Amino acid sequence: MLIRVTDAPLDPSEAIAAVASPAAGAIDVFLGVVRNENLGRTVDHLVYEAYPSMAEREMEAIAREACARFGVIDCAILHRTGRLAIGETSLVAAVSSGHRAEAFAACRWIVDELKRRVPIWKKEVWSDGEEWIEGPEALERPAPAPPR
Amino acid sequence: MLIRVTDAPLDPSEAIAAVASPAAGAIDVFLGVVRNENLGRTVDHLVYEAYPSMAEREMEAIAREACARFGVIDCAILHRTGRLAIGETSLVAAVSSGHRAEAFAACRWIVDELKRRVPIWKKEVWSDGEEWIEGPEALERPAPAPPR
Amino acid sequence: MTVLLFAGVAERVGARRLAVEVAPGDRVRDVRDRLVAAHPQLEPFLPTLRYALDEEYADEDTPVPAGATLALIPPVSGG
Amino acid sequence: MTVLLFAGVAERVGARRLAVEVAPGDRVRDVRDRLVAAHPQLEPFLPTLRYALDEEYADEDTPVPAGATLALIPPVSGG
Repeated sequence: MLIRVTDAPLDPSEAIAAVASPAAGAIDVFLGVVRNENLGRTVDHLVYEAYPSMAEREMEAIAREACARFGVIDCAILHRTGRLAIGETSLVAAVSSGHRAEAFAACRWIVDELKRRVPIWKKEVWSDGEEWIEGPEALERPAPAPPR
Repeated sequence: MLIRVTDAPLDPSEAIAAVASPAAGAIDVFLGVVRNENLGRTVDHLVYEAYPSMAEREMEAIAREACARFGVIDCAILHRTGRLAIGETSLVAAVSSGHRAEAFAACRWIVDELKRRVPIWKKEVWSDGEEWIEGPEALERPAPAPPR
Repeated sequence: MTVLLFAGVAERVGARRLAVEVAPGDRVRDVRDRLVAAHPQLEPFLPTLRYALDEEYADEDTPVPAGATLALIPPVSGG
Repeated sequence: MTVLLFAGVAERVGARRLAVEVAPGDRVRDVRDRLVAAHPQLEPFLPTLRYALDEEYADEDTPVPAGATLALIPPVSGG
């Protein structure tokens, strides 16, 4: 069970290797990536801040719960902190399982759960300002309709 | 849209790089992996055979349909052929999208669809025999209960 | 025309490629029936066999164009 | 006790770490109220603030052990 909060770039291959198992028929890997736009605003870069020790503790609890709840083989969760440019990877979650249904379900659940309770915060920086994003739903709301 | 049937080892990083986009906030990557057991039998290795030109054609059609149906940004589908040992990767499917829900849904759909219609066949080889697996469901049925 | 065989079908027939005579107006099923007459080992595969003409799935009813390639597609198991 | 501040809360207060006096029998809310009295900039964060004692989420009612570390956790936005 690979769990890490780090300011170094994340390598999905490391997460895949960490969950590999002779009993695994399926591995699902999710990457959270810095996109150039949110809620209709052009993003210049993001800054992630964590409470690292508690974040790793929560991530480990989530990984253990995912293994038990979905009957999967192994999980890895990596989260990056610091300044991230557009296109860089902020999150890697990987799940190995016998068959694909559990791998997809567990990986999705891990990401949802991480956004709900792992103490990590994102600041969006635009050309003309910045803002700490409060709560996961701020990111998942659809962009507002363009003005008529 | 990276589409490939090949007898060379698959690299998930290549698929991730292929679907990367400044507009992507989420990338989901699925790996099909050779497991050591199927339907209660111990697997020694697998042999994948393809009708390569038609397989790539169907994979490209699936990728295009996934982009349209789920509104995702880009898809990559790689499938390996030839002899594969336990733990090796037979399939990589990667999807990039603005948000995670579509990435997970499209990636899952691509794998289901590939197993339904891409002309690729798997032979299981055990210590004492071998068999061409017919149809995707042969793999997804639960293992039979152990004898009492 | 050229007929391509794969996986268990190819192993059973002992060939990966066959040449079959085609008459004008022939449909997929006519070619298939001629194949089965020449290679009765194909019989057990028929209930689940699909067909592709020039790399696209085709019905038994599809007319066979001159020079086309027919592929016999047993249930696929990639992934 | 030590209180840790993060993200918007830390920026608003201008500190990432505060020292607060704790009396025996204090609960999280007592420490919180003392913090708000000393740093009224915390007020707007209160409706959505969560708390962690020694790296575990805690209620406002949780008693504060001697020597514990309290963290003020604004709504998280990782991923």
